[in-house]
Amino acid sequence: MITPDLKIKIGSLEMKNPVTVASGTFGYGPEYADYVDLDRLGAVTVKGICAEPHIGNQTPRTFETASGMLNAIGLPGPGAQGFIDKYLPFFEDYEVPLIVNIWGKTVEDYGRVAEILGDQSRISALEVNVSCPNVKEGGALYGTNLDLFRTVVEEVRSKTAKPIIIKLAPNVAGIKPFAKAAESCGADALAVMNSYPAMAIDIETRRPELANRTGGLSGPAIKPIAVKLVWEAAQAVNIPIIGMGGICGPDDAVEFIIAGATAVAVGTSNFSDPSTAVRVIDGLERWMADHDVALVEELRGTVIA
Amino acid sequence: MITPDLKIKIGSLEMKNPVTVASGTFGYGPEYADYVDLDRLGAVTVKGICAEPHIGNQTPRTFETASGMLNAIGLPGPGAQGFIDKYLPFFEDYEVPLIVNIWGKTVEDYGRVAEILGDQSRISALEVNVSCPNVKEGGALYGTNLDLFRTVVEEVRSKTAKPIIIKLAPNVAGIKPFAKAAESCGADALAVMNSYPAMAIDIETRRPELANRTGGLSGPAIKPIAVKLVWEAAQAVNIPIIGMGGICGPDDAVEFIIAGATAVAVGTSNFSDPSTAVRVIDGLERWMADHDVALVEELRGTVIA
Amino acid sequence: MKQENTTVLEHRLFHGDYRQLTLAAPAIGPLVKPGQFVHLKIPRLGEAVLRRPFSIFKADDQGISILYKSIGKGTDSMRSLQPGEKVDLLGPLGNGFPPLGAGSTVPVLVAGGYGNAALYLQAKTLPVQGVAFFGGRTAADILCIEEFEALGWDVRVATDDGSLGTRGLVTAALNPWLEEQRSETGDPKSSGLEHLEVFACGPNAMLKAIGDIALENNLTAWLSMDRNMACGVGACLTCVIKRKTGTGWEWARCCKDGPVFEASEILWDEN
Amino acid sequence: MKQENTTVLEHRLFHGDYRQLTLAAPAIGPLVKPGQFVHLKIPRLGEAVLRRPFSIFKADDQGISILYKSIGKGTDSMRSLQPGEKVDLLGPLGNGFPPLGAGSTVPVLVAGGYGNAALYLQAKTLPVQGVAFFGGRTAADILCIEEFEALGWDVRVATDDGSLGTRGLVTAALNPWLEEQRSETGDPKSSGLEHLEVFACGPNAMLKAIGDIALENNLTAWLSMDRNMACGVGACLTCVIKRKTGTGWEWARCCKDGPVFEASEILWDEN
Ligand SMILES: Cc1cc2nc3c(=O)[nH]c(=O)nc-3n(C[C@H](O)[C@H](O)[C@H](O)COP(=O)(O)OP(=O)(O)OC[C@H]3O[C@@H](n4cnc5c(N)ncnc54)[C@H](O)[C@@H]3O)c2cc1C
Ligand SMILES: Cc1cc2nc3c(=O)[nH]c(=O)nc-3n(C[C@H](O)[C@H](O)[C@H](O)COP(=O)(O)OP(=O)(O)OC[C@H]3O[C@@H](n4cnc5c(N)ncnc54)[C@H](O)[C@@H]3O)c2cc1C
Ligand SMILES: Cc1cc2nc3c(=O)[nH]c(=O)nc-3n(C[C@H](O)[C@H](O)[C@H](O)COP(=O)(O)O)c2cc1C
Ligand SMILES: Cc1cc2nc3c(=O)[nH]c(=O)nc-3n(C[C@H](O)[C@H](O)[C@H](O)COP(=O)(O)O)c2cc1C
Ligand code: FES
Ligand code: FES
Repeated sequence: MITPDLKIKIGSLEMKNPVTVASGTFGYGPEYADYVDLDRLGAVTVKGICAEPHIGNQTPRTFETASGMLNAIGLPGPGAQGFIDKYLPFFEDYEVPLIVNIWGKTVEDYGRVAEILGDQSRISALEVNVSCPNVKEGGALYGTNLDLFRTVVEEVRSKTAKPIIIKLAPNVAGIKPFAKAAESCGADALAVMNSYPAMAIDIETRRPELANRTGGLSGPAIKPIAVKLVWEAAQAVNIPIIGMGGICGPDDAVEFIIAGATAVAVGTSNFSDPSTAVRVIDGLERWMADHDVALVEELRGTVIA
Repeated sequence: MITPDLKIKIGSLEMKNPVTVASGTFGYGPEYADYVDLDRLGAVTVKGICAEPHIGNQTPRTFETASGMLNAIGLPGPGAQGFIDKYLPFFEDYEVPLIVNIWGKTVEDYGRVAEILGDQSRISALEVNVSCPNVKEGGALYGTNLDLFRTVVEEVRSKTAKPIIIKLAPNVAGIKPFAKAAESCGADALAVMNSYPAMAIDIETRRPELANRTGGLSGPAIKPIAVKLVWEAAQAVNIPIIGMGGICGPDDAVEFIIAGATAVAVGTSNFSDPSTAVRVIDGLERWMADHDVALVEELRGTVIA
Repeated sequence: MKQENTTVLEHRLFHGDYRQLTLAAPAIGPLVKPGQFVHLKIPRLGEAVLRRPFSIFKADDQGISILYKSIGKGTDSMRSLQPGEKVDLLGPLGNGFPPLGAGSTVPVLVAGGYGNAALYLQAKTLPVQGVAFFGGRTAADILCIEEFEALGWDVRVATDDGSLGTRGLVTAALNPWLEEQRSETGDPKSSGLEHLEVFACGPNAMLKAIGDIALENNLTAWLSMDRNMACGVGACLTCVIKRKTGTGWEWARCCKDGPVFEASEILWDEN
Repeated sequence: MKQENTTVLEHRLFHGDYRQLTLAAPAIGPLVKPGQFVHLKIPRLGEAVLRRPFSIFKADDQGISILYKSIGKGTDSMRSLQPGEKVDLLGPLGNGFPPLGAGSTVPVLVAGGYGNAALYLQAKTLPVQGVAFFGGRTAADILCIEEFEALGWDVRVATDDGSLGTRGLVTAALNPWLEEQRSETGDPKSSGLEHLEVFACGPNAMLKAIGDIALENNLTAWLSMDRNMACGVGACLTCVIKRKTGTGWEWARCCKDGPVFEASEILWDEN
């Protein structure tokens, strides 16, 4: 029986395995360190950061739904410099590659945060959230309008030499044009998918369950949507794709990779089981061994469709 | 305590309660007649019919997912005349209003089926499926391209005086333009939402779980997406909306109505519990009584958001 | 066909990996015909939107029982069912097996896996007892031998590993027996086996093999087909197979038009 | 803080609608400090993606126990837990209650609902026993009176329906007692109650009322806040409340920075 090699590359970023965590579900790094050996992960992806500190949404911010949850956290955060001061030192004790998810209210914002964080050697890559479904000042807009989308990708690209991962919005008629645009504007990789715009209402109070009214649906409920979007995006581009959406175990990761993903991210499942990402890594290695798959590359996009 | 009046109107179609069944989950009428007193329903909505008989997709056609299911039935059917001959007589023994869901491969198809079925006095309304996510020859296209969408709605409108309900595609960046377009092209009502384009892959065979490769996601998993789309569409138009997506009980129906729906449809839940629609009707009446709501109208769109 | 909220009377290990679940179902029980099935809503499996179909093993005025093997999340969670718990059923569903045909004198049952359960009521109902061929991977997979023998059936077993009966597929036991049965009719168009009538339920590959044998020997063979189901009542068009027509083929629903079809009707798919 | 796959040792009706669930948790048990909680993964609730937080009632080297009331789908399905079943926990979480402050001589506990459970370990740990005020709708809602009295606490009860103790909210019992306690200090800036230190857990409205009383009388009051949680470990920013800062306010996470906050820190929201 072979011992599979799980190494993969996202642009110049080398990951010893294809498993990271989804931005916003794993805090800024320290929060899960008691439960997960961060150095086991292919990379840690932290909560979305913008140029300036941001207060985010009022509460309630999350709500549980059938096999999923809604979130409208609203991207609170310490801002680029705050992140560097408060959280970057923590990672000095670890070797795991660090991916920082960034967002902005304006194209300039995107550029500024990319520039500031791009200068940090401890940061391995930037994941650009153009698909945040719940920040009125931005997000959705950039992710669903092809022209705005291009300007943001170009702006970020022009401001950093680090690998940039463009995280696509799922709520579009077709994902391929956005995938292609990101690639042609110099993106190193794609992340598919962000949570899906949704809503729940408390029938007694007649108020939305979220202070922000709408939020993003995530978890196993959306997995079949995510798998399809990864499969379509993979047909459109040659850059790697980080697949996410409802991944709870090794089989889910294998499904995303077969659909065309080079790497995967565990999000909502961290909440029910912090050991999910490590289970996925161990399980993926076992699965590859059992199936005589030596390299993730050999599995990627092998769906017979 | 008041006894609520559940009557509602969809154009000229009067329903004694706001609950119907979702096309494709209730066959052509007879299939559930042993389990459900059809005359209890506000209306029966039957499987999609096109002008000519259609063979549909190969098998497997459905697959269960977390709190949902995928379907790619592919709209097999007897065609307009076949439906009239085979199934219309069955409804002579019932008083329940009959809504026939129609679709086409071409704009002319839509017109033809609308014309043929529009002449049938037993049929109360036509629901136009422009959002079928899994028929390669059409569907999705019409539902996600605003120009094609308009031509189809205009074509159907021009061919029948019966109420037409336009069933919108969920996989668009914004639902409001489509809702407005349908209204301005003479639609009497909207149906929101169809199942969401999705995919699942068998990791052992590496084949999609559906012969059609992709299919539509339905069930409780998508309810929060549907509630949001109904809420948005209701803000954009003045015509009634039939809300659907994961409705399993009275509370779900109340949630959709509070979000802006005038009526609701029970789909996937018929499979796990054929009595769902009747439970929804009885439960809705009880809920309205308990909450001193005399008319569905008083509840509609009362979300405080 | 009824929807009934039944109560678990007994739940026990039956044989090998199979469990027997006995349900108090006074509404459904009395209606059952051989070869029909129930569509069972799995309790405590909140994330599952679909029921699961199970052939009716035994039935009386009080209720029914099924034999099942746990192969996935639904059947796994069924294992924890306790007496007294509620289980929602739709049933009896499908049109089951027909009575023995006019020209037929010797009924032949061929079964694998839960097929043995699916054929039990037919074995009990048929006017004459013939020969029952049971196939499986190993001895533990062969269900209900005693039950069928008690009904007066001549039970012949084949197992892949030879741990019981003939080594090999069920056809390894069936074929030689068929040769013994072949009578010289003089009629060149006759196979000499027309006095036999086959009733079969089991894995798809087995049914296909039986179907081929039936066609070669122009035997009447009734095959109970297993297809994934959603509604179970004919509404969703999930469970369709291709049924031959004069001109070509049409879709037939296993849940409603089947699950039992005559071998010559079936157009076998590649997949 | 650990993730531990614990085993149900005992599960019984405790008092009123409350059940006690005792879990073998040798890893978590020894780490528990008063006022901390565990984040519990509900077994057999496949459609739930989130855990549920529960205050730790009792803890020792072998494990922990919690008291819970079934108010929704998660706590409903917990009711079927059997001894021997596995329950996955994260814990102990949060920073719990601090020890009695230097200047304080009389600890005062104020609790409602599961708050009584949340305060038990604190009551047990405090160097001096003071007065415990318990509030609830009716007698059946008042938990652990015996337990607290056994620890030497003077328990005062208030129920909305007067079925036990003073009729009214817990403040109806607390306020008159506070007046008795007020000592003449001569210092105009003093409320004469600074020797008291309050530890409270219960419904939001109760905590708000206690917080207001504390501010008026510049008492130190530690309030354990209940907010919906997702991660339970500080990662998702779901459970935030507004904490006063020199300039204004900042978000503080109940799960990680709390659940216990000092009354003067909290900026109460309208909603
Ligand atoms: C007419 C008929 C009669 C049957 N009788 C029996 C019986 O008596 N005893 C027995 O053990 N099994 C029987 N089966 C098979 C049984 O329905 C499946 O084993 C069961 O559905 C598996 O469910 P699961 O959740 O454990 O497996 P999973 O693989 O978790 O099921 C996932 C999905 O696939 C569907 N599915 C999976 N396998 C099948 C299958 N073979 N047929 C239909 N749907 C399937 C399930 O309904 C569900 O939607 C019968 C099937 C049919 C069609
Ligand atoms: C720090 C803390 C300690 C707690 N200690 C106890 C205790 O000792 N005993 C006890 O009975 N209850 C306690 N609770 C409340 C308990 O967590 C809720 O009763 C429980 O989450 C309800 O879950 P459910 O699925 O039954 O209700 P549902 O309403 O079905 O839950 C649906 C969703 O809302 C969330 N939710 C609902 N109510 C609450 C709530 N009050 N707090 C947090 N999340 C909520 C659930 O996590 C879930 O995501 C505590 C809450 C917190 C925050
Ligand atoms: C609580 C929460 C917070 C999130 N915050 C962010 C974020 O800050 N930036 C971002 O790009 N995506 C964010 N997401 C989306 C996730 O990164 C991920 O794309 C989505 O949840 C789908 O994956 P999952 O189903 O595994 O959770 C968040 C998701 C959740 C549940
Ligand atoms: C098996 C199946 C078949 C369907 N067939 C049709 C159809 O023929 N025409 C149509 O407009 N929608 C069809 N739909 C979509 C449903 O009508 C409904 O819009 C969708 O399933 C969401 O509702 P639900 O979550 O309650 O099922 C079908 C759905 C399912 C599950
Ligand atoms: S399972 Fe729905 S038609 Fe057979
Ligand atoms: S629950 Fe996630 S931060 Fe508190």
